[in-house]
Amino acid sequence: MLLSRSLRTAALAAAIAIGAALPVHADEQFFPLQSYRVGPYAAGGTGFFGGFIDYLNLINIRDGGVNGVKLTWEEGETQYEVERGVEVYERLKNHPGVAAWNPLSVGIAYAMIDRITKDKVPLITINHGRTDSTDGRVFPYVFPLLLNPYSETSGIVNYIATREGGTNKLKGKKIVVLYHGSPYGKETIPIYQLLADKYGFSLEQIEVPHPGNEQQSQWLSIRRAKADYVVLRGWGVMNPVALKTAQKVGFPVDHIIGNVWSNSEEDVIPAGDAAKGYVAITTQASGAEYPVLQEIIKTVYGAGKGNLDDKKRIGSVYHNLGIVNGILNVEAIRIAQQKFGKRTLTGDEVRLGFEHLQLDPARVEALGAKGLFHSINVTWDNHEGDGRVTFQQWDGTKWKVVSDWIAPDWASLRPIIEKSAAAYAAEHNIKIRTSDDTAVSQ
Amino acid sequence: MFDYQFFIEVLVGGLLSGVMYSLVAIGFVLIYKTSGVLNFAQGAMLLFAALTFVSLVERGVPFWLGAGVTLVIMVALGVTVERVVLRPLVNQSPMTLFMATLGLSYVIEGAAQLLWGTQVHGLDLGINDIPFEVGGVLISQFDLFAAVIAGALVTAFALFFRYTRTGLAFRAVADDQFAALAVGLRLSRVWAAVWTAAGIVALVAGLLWGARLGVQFSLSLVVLKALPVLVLGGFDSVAGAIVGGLLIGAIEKLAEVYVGPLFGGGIEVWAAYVVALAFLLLRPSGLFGQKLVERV
Amino acid sequence: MSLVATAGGDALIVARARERATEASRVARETSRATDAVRVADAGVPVLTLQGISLSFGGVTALDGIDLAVAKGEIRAIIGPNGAGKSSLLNVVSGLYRPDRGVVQLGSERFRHVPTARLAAVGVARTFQNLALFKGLPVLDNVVMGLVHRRRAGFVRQILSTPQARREEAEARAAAEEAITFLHLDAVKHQLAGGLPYGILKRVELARALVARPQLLLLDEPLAGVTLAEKRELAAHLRNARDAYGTTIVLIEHDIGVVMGLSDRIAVLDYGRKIADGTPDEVRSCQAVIDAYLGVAHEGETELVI
Amino acid sequence: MTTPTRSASLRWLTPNRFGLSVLLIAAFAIIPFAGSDYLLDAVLTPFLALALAALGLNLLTGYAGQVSLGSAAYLAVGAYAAYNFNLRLHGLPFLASLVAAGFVAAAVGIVFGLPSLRLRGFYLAVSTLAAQFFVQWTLTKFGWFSNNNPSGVIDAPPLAVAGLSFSGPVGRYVFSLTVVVVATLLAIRLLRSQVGRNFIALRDHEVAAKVIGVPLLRTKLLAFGVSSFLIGVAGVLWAFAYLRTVEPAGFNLDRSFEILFIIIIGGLASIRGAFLGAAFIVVFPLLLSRFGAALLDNVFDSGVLEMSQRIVIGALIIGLLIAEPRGLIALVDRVADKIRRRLFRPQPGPIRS
Repeated sequence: MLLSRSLRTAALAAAIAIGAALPVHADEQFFPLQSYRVGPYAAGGTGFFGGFIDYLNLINIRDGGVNGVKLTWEEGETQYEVERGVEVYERLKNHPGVAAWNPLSVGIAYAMIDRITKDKVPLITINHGRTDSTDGRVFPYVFPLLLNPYSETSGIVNYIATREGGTNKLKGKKIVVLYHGSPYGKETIPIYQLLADKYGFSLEQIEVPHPGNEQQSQWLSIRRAKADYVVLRGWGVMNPVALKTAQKVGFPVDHIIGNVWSNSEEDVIPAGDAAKGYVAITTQASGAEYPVLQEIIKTVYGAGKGNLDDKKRIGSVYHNLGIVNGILNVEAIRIAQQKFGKRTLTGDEVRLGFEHLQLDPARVEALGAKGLFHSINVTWDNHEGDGRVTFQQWDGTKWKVVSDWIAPDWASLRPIIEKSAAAYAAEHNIKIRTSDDTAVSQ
Repeated sequence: MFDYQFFIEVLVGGLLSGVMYSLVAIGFVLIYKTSGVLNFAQGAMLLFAALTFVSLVERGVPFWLGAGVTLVIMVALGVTVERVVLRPLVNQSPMTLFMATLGLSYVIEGAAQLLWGTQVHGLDLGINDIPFEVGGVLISQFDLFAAVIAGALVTAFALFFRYTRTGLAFRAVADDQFAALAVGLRLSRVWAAVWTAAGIVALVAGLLWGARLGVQFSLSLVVLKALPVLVLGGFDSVAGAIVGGLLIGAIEKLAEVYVGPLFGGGIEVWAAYVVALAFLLLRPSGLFGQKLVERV
Repeated sequence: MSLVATAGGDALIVARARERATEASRVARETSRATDAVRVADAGVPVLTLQGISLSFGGVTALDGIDLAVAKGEIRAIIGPNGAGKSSLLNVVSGLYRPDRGVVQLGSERFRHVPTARLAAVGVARTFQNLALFKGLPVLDNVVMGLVHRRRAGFVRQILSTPQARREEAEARAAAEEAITFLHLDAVKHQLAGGLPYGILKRVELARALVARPQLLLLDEPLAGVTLAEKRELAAHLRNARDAYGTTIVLIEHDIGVVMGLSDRIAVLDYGRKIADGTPDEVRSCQAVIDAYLGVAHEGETELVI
Repeated sequence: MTTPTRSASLRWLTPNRFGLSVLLIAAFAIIPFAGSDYLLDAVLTPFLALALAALGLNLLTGYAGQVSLGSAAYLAVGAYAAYNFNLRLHGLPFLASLVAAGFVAAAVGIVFGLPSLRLRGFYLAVSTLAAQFFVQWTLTKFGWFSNNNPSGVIDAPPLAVAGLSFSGPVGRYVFSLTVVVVATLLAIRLLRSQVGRNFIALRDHEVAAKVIGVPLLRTKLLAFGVSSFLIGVAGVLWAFAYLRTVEPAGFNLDRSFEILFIIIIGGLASIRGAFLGAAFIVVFPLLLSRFGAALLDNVFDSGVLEMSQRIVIGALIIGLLIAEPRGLIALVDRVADKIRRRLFRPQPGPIRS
């Protein structure tokens, strides 16, 4: 556990921590990290921020930064608590050269929307966050990259359809959504209903109260309902308990489909054998066989600068999500640099980079991430970027991809998102952007 | 048409869950009975025990040796707590002591994660949780096993208190601290013994809950399940903890299944409290709690 | 205390008891000298009447068919060995216990169970055996609390400090100051009750009870645990209170010496029954009392308390 | 309940009038101009909100002796009530929403205070958890409270009172400060009235209080009501002046414990204690993490630092309770007394006998 890292120079860290203003170094792009390495969600936090930092390190060591611009960062522990996240935001926001914020916490992200919009710095909520922030016309600085909750819902239903042999086979099927009793858990309730109406499957949505360490009654209800599939929209300890309780009531585990927060090793390992055969959605495959991971192992961990204490976690779901997040951030900077020059960019300039973050499969392959994730296509008004999803199955020791890259039904979701975004705009007196308003402010 | 089979299934499931709550509640009762402290650190102790055990086993220590070593550590922890926290705070108000145990839970949680990391671990006790059927009702093997363990633990404690010197001293202290002091019982020794006992309960509960939830930070949250049990059963009654646990378990599940849908579900969390409260209005000191005649 | 302890035979306790007994008798003589004549009880309507009060705790009888009538202006003592039911009786009168049978009559109102919350309003105040002061309040505020039942201004008026609230506060303070002066507590009135010595606290509690000028004052061992000098002083205060305010006093006491000199009439309880009721002289000569109560003393010691 | 041996609250204004004025002038006239955004937004504003919440809980627990573990629920009620008043009653001035939110919190507090009529001590304490869980469940469950936001999150409107805008770090700070000062003055006033005495009487000797005619039912419920009123107003500040976006999950049990910590550490039954405790709880972890990061960052991983901090904070709480169970305020008073005794000639002590 005692890991000596000398990622930052002592002087820099000390000076910033004490609050002294520093002159801008040569060219640097700074990532303030609202990480969480303690508390109930520490496992996810260490994996994600570990992967993110590993990738930033790779760019620094291998390439000497992005076109010579060094990447720097500083961590502020949040324990996943909103006010700690806000404190870290206030503390680090004046650091020179802030590129983007990546909190990996719905609560913190929400609390930052007003602040980052005012400060004109992008806020990246990969795979989570506010669904309607997909609408870049209303949320110019928020990027729920790859997958928002609605797309996830659609992706899961599409996957079930492929397993049944087509969307027309969904008719008459019974799907139960077991969701965490929190705003996060409830967010997709209307979308499942919408899809149920559209495809004609019957739907039951059952809540598990936080933290979810007891689910006997819910699973007995599921058994009584004779569900064909259970979608697990879980969180933390709720996931292994769901799998264990499913076993207890005799529900077949391979008919439980986990969502994007129920798809990590941490969710299945505690369930032991009960998790064998469990399937979950993901935007990024796990495993360390991809070239970019191999390079990280060789270059970063080889130099003793790896961020994970436990090397077995390299290539785990959260670690890979962190790496993909690193790729997306770095590529956004690279794209923005093509416009503004190879120097430290402002947050608003990086935002423009994100709004042109278009990585086709060929570019993804060139980045050494073929198979790790599919592609992304962010535009000024679509801040999600049409990420594809895939499904992985737990074999008792590791995740194995069991599907192609599946596309959610974006077209039918977009109107709902726009409606919600419009309501937000009205409530907050926000002028809806047009493509003419995307220029970087000076 | 009322589905009796389903009702029984829910009821049995609830009772078996209740056993798990009782297991946690007993740890509270032991300490409250002797020192009047509501030990909120019970959850942290549970986490600490389970995490220590699982980390030892993952490092190749055999199961029983791991359990033994953890036990020794828990005993050491109990004695240390008595020494460092309780003894200097003797004669302080119950609230101050409660706060101290909150502080203690920070220390223990921090230490547990500092020592063993924040990883999530699986814990396999070697009990296959394939359910079996009795008259169309599914019963979980693991839950039955947990119930047997809990029963054994309670029996062991009962025998201990009845037939050993320390046990008798424990009961004397529980009845009347001052009287016990007057006849020359060493409170500190009894307290150390009690915290040790609570440590053992934490280990057993930690292993059983850990096998269910995985060994991770959230393990310390199971104390919240024990609190309504304590209110219902009385803070100072082991029997109350058991009966209270069974009742809360059963009521909670039945409420969720039959009343929950009226409100859209998820009522388990507070339903337990509401039931406990309603009951308390009738009997302010719980099922088996001591009724105090007000002396003026 | 002394009587029971002598039966135990512990030399030290016996010696101390003997010492205390002689002192107590001296106090009694002095106090009786201080008042010229024993006040004859008012013959009017009794302030307090008990009819057939019975009370038991889980099968153990605490009170058994107690009848008692206390006249206006009377100082009435209730004595008896430990566990005779004296405190229970007081708790029944103040409504803290609900009797199994019987009626309590306070002035003209009859109760099966005295409503404690209305006790002060019907003109009854009491003190407690082990002091029941509000430790977190200064002495003055403790005494002001004795008038709480007269407050009419609600909390909104109090916050806004309306004329009514201000007037009530001023009146309460003035009354409290008077009671404090009456009981010679001026020097400590701004100190928190929590830090004061026992003897002074006994007086503070008395002041809190007296400040409302109650019709009936119930005192649970007002003289227990204080020094001899304080005992003398308190006894004088009680008598003064009766004389000055016309308050009827019912007191429970162990210290028979003081009681004999202080009281107009004495009721004796034993095992929850009333075995005697009369003037000090009558009680002194009552054989049942000597057997039940004083007999204990005769076995061990020759206590010339009476 | 611990009983303080000195009545700090009642001495609040008299001997310290000078010090208090200096403090207020500094808080109103100097800090808004001298403080950095970070200080105002991330330190002082949450400090003020938490101090007010602690003051509210202190009325209930410290003064009236009724333990509550559900304070965060009333913070949440305040926040969501103010949001809905503001949203649904157009033209209602923000200050009116704030006060109305306080009243809603008070009403909820009174309902959950009902068990106090039968329960004491830990039975009461644990039963107040019902408020904690029930309120969180309600706010999550019924979308109406968050204007059907799919995530249950509410966003604060910009702060404005009588046409004056209080957005911006300075405005939010000044607004919070004003609300807290007014609320504190009202609380002091209450405590010095008969109601305040009734609270203390209830705490120190419930039976005696009943016998002398303190209306127990009304006093207990009033304590719950006033306490949750203040906590509710604190919730409005927390949500609207500090975080500006809140979700029900933010008002969890940890927050309730945090507020309880503040009053225990600061000192039960002391108004200054609530402020001192809040300052400690807000500032100390920040200092610890900054110093930890500055000194040891190269040696240890940030996770290790965080966990060590948790241990340090826990140990400090225990240590403080051992060293001074009456809280920081008693410690401060003791030191101040010592200094005063050094500076001035010893005065004739209180009468002892």
